[in-house]
Amino acid sequence: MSDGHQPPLDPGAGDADRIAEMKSALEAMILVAHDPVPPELMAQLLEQPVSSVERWCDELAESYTERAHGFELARVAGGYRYQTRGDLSPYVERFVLSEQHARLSGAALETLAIVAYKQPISRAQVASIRGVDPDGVLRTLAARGYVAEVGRDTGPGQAVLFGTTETFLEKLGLDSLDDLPPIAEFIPGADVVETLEQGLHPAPPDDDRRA
Amino acid sequence: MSDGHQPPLDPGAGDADRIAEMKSALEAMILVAHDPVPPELMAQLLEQPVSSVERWCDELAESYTERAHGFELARVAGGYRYQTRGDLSPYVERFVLSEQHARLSGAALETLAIVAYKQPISRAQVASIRGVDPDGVLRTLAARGYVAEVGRDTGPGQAVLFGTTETFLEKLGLDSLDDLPPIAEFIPGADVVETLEQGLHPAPPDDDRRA
Amino acid sequence: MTIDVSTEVYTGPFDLLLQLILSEEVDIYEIHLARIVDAYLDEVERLQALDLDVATEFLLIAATLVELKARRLLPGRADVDLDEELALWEERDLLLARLLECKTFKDVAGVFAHLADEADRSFARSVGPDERFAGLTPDLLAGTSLQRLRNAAIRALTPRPVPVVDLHHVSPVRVSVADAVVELLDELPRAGRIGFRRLTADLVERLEVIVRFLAVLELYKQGVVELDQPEHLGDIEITWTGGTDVDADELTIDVYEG
Repeated sequence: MSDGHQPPLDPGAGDADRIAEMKSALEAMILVAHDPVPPELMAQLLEQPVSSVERWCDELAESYTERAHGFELARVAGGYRYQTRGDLSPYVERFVLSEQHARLSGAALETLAIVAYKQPISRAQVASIRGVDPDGVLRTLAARGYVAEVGRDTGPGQAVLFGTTETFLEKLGLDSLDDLPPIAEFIPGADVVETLEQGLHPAPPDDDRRA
Repeated sequence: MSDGHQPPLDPGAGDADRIAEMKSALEAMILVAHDPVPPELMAQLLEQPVSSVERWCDELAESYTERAHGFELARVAGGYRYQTRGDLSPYVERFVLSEQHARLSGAALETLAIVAYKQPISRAQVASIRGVDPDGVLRTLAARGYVAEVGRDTGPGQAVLFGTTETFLEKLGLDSLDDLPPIAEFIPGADVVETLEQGLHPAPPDDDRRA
Repeated sequence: MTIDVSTEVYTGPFDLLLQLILSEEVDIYEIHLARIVDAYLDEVERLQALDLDVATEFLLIAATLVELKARRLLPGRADVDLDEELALWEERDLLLARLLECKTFKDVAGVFAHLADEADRSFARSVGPDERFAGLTPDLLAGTSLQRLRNAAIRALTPRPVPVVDLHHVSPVRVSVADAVVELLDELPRAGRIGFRRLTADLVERLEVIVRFLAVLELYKQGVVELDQPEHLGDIEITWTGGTDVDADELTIDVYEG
């Protein structure tokens, strides 16, 4: 977690170095994000003006095109994301069709699992468990027919509540939700997790031990 | 859909163009993958020798490093994947909250080490090396997906045998089990053996103490 | 010699024995076996539930140790049965081999931790194809087993540890009352009379101020300063009364553990 941390910007670095670091940070953030990343968010995290972030992204996008990489940096739905170059679609299609990749991403599967075990559940509750905005993923799952709106919260705001569908049960070969494998015994309490975390300060490997 | 289609390889293109296209196809396929992509699969899809695919991937990886991109092409768990450059982790962590890395306990690491080097191995065999019942630890490791049942002992009782998984390789950033440091390096040196031997010597360290 | 195993994460009798022989660098025969047993029993108690496997494992080790020790205490070997002697050596070699194996994997575990820490700094892309390719795979759940769904649920629902900043590398502020006394013995005779607030005006850490306060009380106890606090919660006036030649070494300063 970086809250509180300062990003590792070398204060003595020259402007060119600083810009190079900012650009590689942008590349890294966009690479792992599941949804297009708004420039405003990146600007905030890097403590840089939005206009600079946009300029750097454009420069990156240009350099990819110039060097004929297989990926491009596209501005989609208000954010930046990596996507494959249009003319390479035939290769990508072959690849996607190759069986092992016809499945949900880890993030999507985790969201689906949360909905399955905690339904009915609101978007905000999913977000608080996963720690990230589940909007895009929930949309995908709904488009596939694995989850659906099952009601409205009675509280203020009347948030939409999600649950799994018949399709979900069918695809997993389940008769009913009662057939989901139990998980409670595998989930440690927060105190255990914390103790583990603290007890586990692995000593750096020490070369003379191996002598 | 590409079934039946030929990938759009320009038959008149020179060798350099052809290689450039292959390389960008590799980039595109790895970009959309959920898991590390085995070079064998890409070789098959591109109808190229595996050795060429591996060479091209290595060249791509090198060029990313040379240009100090924020991402790198790493060979992990038998395949290639895009990952962020290690030193950029403070920027990236914001986006990957959901897969925050959990640290392993000392006991878990020791058990994992035993399973990694001695697989396939039964619970009883792990117990005899660690001197404690490894049941809880093995369950945790299995729940995290680092170890899995890989078979049954042929002897009486048909004990479950455990081995490490691809997730384990990814957790340690290894391409294959062959990349584990040779166990011989860790066998305690003569000094340790001597200390232990002296500690366990049935006769006094020197004879005149008995006098 | 004290054997303190309770400060270590105890993960079994081998660990304990290894620790005793290696880190303490002792000859196992020069310490009382009873102490190892006591330490062990304490651990078992701490673990709440007695694990029979652990207990018997330790008994086996303890028995071997007792026998080895008894053998060493025997005055001579002329009367020793050769078979028994051989069996004992065999036991010992077995124990030695197991300790070595245990140590080997302990060291490997350290390397694993290092590898995992390195690998944890990089984050893999696992975004998957964008929506242009979504139509190709009508059923994304086809390749998903219940096991995979269950594991995803466990991953997602396991509470995340609250991140803490690791302060291992930061050395704590170490201020001792004795050091503060030495400083005051230099400063107070020159000042003659000074308010506590002024005396501590240049200190940043609250702990340093407290230590100074304790030092002043020490000096009061030793009779070399007078204290006066005219107002409730007001500044404390410190007046040096000790003359010119007070040496810190001559004062007996209480040591505060902190």
